[in-house]
Amino acid sequence: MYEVNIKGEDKPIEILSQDGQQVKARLGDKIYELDLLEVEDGIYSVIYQGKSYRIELNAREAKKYTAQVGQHTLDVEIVDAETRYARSMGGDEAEDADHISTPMPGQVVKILVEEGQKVKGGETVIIVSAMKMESEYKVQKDRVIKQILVKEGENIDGDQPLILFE
Amino acid sequence: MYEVNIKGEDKPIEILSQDGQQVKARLGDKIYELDLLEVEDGIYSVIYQGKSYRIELNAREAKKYTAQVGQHTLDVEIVDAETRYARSMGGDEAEDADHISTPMPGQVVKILVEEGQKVKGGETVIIVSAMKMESEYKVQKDRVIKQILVKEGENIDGDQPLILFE
Amino acid sequence: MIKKILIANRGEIAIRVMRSCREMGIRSVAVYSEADRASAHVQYADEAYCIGPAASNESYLNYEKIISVAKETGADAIHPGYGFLSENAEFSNRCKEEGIIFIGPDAHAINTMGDKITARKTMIAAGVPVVPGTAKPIIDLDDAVETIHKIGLPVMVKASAGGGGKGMRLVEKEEDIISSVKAAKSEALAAFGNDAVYVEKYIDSPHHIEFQILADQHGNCIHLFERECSVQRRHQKVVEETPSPIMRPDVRAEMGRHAVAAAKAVNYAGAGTIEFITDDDLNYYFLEMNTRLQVEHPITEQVVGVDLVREQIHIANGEKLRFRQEDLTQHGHAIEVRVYAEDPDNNFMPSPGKIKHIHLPLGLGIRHDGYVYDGYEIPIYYDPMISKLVAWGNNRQEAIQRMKRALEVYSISGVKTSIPFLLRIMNVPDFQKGGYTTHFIQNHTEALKKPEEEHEELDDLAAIVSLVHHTNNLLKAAGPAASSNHESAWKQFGRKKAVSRL
Amino acid sequence: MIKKILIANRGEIAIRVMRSCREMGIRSVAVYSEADRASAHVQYADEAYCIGPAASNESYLNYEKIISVAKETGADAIHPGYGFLSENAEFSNRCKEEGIIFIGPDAHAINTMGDKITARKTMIAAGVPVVPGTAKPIIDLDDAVETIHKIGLPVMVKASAGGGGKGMRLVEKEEDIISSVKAAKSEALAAFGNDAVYVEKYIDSPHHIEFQILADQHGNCIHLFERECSVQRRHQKVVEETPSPIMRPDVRAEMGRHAVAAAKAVNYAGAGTIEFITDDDLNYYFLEMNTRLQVEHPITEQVVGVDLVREQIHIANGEKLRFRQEDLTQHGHAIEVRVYAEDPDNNFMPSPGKIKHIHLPLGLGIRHDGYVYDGYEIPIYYDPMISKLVAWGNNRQEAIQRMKRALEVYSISGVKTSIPFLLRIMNVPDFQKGGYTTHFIQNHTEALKKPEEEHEELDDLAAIVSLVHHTNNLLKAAGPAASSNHESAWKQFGRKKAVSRL
Repeated sequence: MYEVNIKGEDKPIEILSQDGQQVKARLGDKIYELDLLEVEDGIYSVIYQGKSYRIELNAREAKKYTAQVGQHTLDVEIVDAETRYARSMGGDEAEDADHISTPMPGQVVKILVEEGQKVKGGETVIIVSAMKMESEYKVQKDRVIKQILVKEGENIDGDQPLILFE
Repeated sequence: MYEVNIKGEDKPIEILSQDGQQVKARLGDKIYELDLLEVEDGIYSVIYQGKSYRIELNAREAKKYTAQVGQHTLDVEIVDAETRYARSMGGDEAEDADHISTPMPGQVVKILVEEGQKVKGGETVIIVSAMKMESEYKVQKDRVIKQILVKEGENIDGDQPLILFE
Repeated sequence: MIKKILIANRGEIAIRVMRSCREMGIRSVAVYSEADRASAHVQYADEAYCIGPAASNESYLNYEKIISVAKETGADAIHPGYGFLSENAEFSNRCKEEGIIFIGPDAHAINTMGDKITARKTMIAAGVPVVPGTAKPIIDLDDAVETIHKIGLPVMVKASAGGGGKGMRLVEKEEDIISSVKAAKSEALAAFGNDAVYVEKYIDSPHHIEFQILADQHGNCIHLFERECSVQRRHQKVVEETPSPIMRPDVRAEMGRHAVAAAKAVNYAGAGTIEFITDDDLNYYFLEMNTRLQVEHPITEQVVGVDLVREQIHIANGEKLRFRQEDLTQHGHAIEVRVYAEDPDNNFMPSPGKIKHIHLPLGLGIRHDGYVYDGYEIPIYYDPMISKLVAWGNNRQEAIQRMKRALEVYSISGVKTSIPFLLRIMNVPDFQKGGYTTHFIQNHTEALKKPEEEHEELDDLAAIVSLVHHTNNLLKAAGPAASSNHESAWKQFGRKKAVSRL
Repeated sequence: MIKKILIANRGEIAIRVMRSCREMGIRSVAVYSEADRASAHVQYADEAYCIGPAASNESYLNYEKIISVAKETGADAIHPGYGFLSENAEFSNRCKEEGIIFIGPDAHAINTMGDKITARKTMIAAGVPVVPGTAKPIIDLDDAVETIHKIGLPVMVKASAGGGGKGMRLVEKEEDIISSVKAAKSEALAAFGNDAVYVEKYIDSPHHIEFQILADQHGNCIHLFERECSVQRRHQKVVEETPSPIMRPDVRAEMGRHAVAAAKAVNYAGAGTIEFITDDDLNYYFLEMNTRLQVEHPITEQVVGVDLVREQIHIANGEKLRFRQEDLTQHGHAIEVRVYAEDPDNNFMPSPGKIKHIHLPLGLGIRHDGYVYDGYEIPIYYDPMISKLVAWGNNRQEAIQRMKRALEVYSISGVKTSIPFLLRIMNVPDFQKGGYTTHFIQNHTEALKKPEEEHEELDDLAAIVSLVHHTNNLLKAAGPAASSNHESAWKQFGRKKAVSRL
């Protein structure tokens, strides 16, 4: 039994039938009948009630896809028994990591906090320059700064811990 | 031990070394050192003595490739022990099939021969229209017409025998 | 105002029309045959409906089906593209009856221009030059000679009952007139028992030059200058350009006026093209009118700066023309080549199949109108045209140079295409000079053949890359263990980098 | 005559330059860093050489290395593109010393224009308007009032020793002059112990308008009209267009003359750009000169019809300008948007990574200058610009509509891009009206945010397609046996076709 998580909500989903391009599915309490053709790898031509869409899917993780239709994007997570089990075991997904790092190498432009300081969720703690752009890194929830591992002007690697939280 | 067949000639070939992009190879009596990177599936960026080429390879059959560089194309066949064995067992590759057929559906426009007629290699025997174009089908060597299986104006399938040879 | 248009076509032209619809905020409805579910025009449309089996007469030519889709989806108008139903008077009429706007002319214009004899008479009445010739057979020798003098040399004398070249004589010199007519007559008598002959102006080195026109429903008509379409193979256009390299401003103005007169003679409304046959001295004669958008319309758009599909829609809306003749100028030079799925080195055999990879040439001055994509299978049921590549330049030389640089790297793998042939055309000196006629391709078969160039070093590199690719794929197939063993064996040889860096 | 050019750059601009080289029959030499082996500019060049590690200062800025490659490969000339070494006077000089043509101005022009104070003085001497202001600090109150009257309101009064906004007063009304100056002075005295002030014209709603110029080595100089570049984020141009929607013909002609005067004042040769700050009333002041090809040069090419790189090369060859001012006109309207690998909905965070798939918008009026391809990994070391999309239209409205239809379907997957943001800009009424200033983006942060639209049906379809894709991939992975079992199970349910055809 599958569910899909879209826009933060789990909805039951079931493929009722698939005959070539013709797919009948139930999502929540709605039934959809669509004509669906994979035209390129992960790119689908979908016709639903005469309306034509080109939907491109890209896997972010094993069961997580980003669907793109023109400039509209939607994150879709396939929720199966395994996901539900993992969820029941795991903690709150919104939990911050215990440090801030950047996904790419760059240079520290400015550090806006001091060790021991309390910061509110959403507050910027460090500004890093990479690819000729400056990016502000924020904390996602209220935190206390434990240790600052870098200095302003310092070159850093991607995924290198910069600031630790308590 | 490999050979390659290009332009009708078998040449001994050997990869002497490959270190990442750096490939050293012997072809015939020449040594080539090239910088080679597969940038897309089957598409290589090749730098040889400073000259840059974009070479696209497409497999026609298991060991037969067509290499394309701009509008220049070259057919390459990899000749390994298996190929040599098959060749020693098989007959003349240039042998015609025992019939003429077209690779695609269409309509017979004109039949230029009669049953029992002798035709010379290169002579057109039938004209077929497909995709709004007329194509002339020729015999590759001297043949005798055994049987004509279609009529002018008849619709035909792809790969359907049209004319049999003796 | 038109709010939704059904495009009764497929492939590149369907997408071309939809693009203008998008820009105008008009919804587009695609129709497709069962063979065309994967066609890009289905994906690009706002709506898409299957209208039947692959065969055109059961789908793209099935106009009752198309009209019913238009009605069910609430389309105000139908754009027919080119080919298929675009010059079908009955379809134009049926749309009218059903209260759907046909984006094209009415049945009267299509019918008049669709019949060669009626069209010729209509043009003569409108003062548009037609190829001079006798309207009825001549029996008397003196009549024949007088007619020839009136038409002017060279002429073709043909047996009126003729066929197969019998009783046909080309007369080029004054002193040959009488003997040639006599010979033609006696040959005609012997062959057909009838010595009546026709006389027709013979165009020695013909150029195909056509004029784009736009006419609204209020009697206004303008022309958008000429297109030179003399590069033809079996009467199919291969390369088109504008301006014509042989055109003069005074003749252009006069031909343009005649093109407008031709359109007005049939109360034309919409976009249309008047084709002329033209000789080296720019004498020109009406050939026919195409009562639709042409394949080669983009070169006019590039040089005149008018979106012809947009104007078709405005006209269909009943609006007045948005440009006056004096607003329009030719800006630079544009060339179009038509890329077909065919093998130019094997008698232009069609080459349908699955596209493996497309590598497009883009950048300054290049326009690409196409519809295929990586992995798309070109259906066998329709025209094998894949795309149209257009190069614009400040002048003709720049446009040719740009087209060359584009064609040099344009590749479509998986099927054979005419791209190498098109590149060879660009390199023929007679093309570059520009005075070519409709005999260009047949006169240059040698220059247009696959060249026998030697690329020994490049071929060797290709062979090496093929082997590397082949063995790497074998290793991949054999799995990771085999692969790493093998690599370390190679590394023993190759640890010191073999290729030095500058 | 130049026969071989080394392009000392990477990415789209390297390819842009090589295209013109190809059209002119000039061989191109690419240089690349170790991070750029897979870059398309390496593949497009006739020759390619690695010049060092990823870091720019060890490769693309290592001009001795670049010069040595040029010498070893016999390149006659070096084109620097934009960025990197393009405005490096020392490099221009070193090329000259080595007998290599630098395709750009000489060190004198670069140095003069590169230093703000020298440039300002040079412009004043050449009669080019600069932002009015005092050249030295004013202490006396009456002097200050007199200066303000001379400059005209509004003005900014600034503490000469100042910083951080202290001692700074915006004066907009006549009656506030004396009180504001007094307040600024006393604040300055309190903060810095010095009550001297500067006065500078305050441009209330600034527009960034620049003029493209071309100058040869024989003292001839022309301008190719303006570009409007006011859509900026953090002083980086995001959208550019030409003509400027606020321009008037008389002002254009005058600004053009001043642009030419500015270039002549430094004996400029090559392509260059004079940037002006302009107010709503089209008062304009010299800001700076860019002594190179600009990122946004394509819009000028589309509207004026001149290939700027080709002209750079002709000028570098020592040829005279091939166009006179009176030959040039603006034809239609062009807009460029810059597509970056960044996340516009997450504070424009750079988003390097592997491109999965590119879906290009093409057709009439669309130009795409890019360099990435399916599977290409955007390096983290360089500017994250992926491509430039240019839309040309007969008029501004048509160009915007065309850009919108292009951006609506332009997709680059695998990395985040600014495409959605650019599309939102096109939809902002103030952009469509055209009177926008450099504050446009900051003034429209709400309209430029990711919209909270509901796409419930579409989202549901996307979810269903995701599940179908997911389960089909699972089946494929499980092998053919499992797959056929599963399919037949589905077929039990679905034998009767569920979706009816119209």
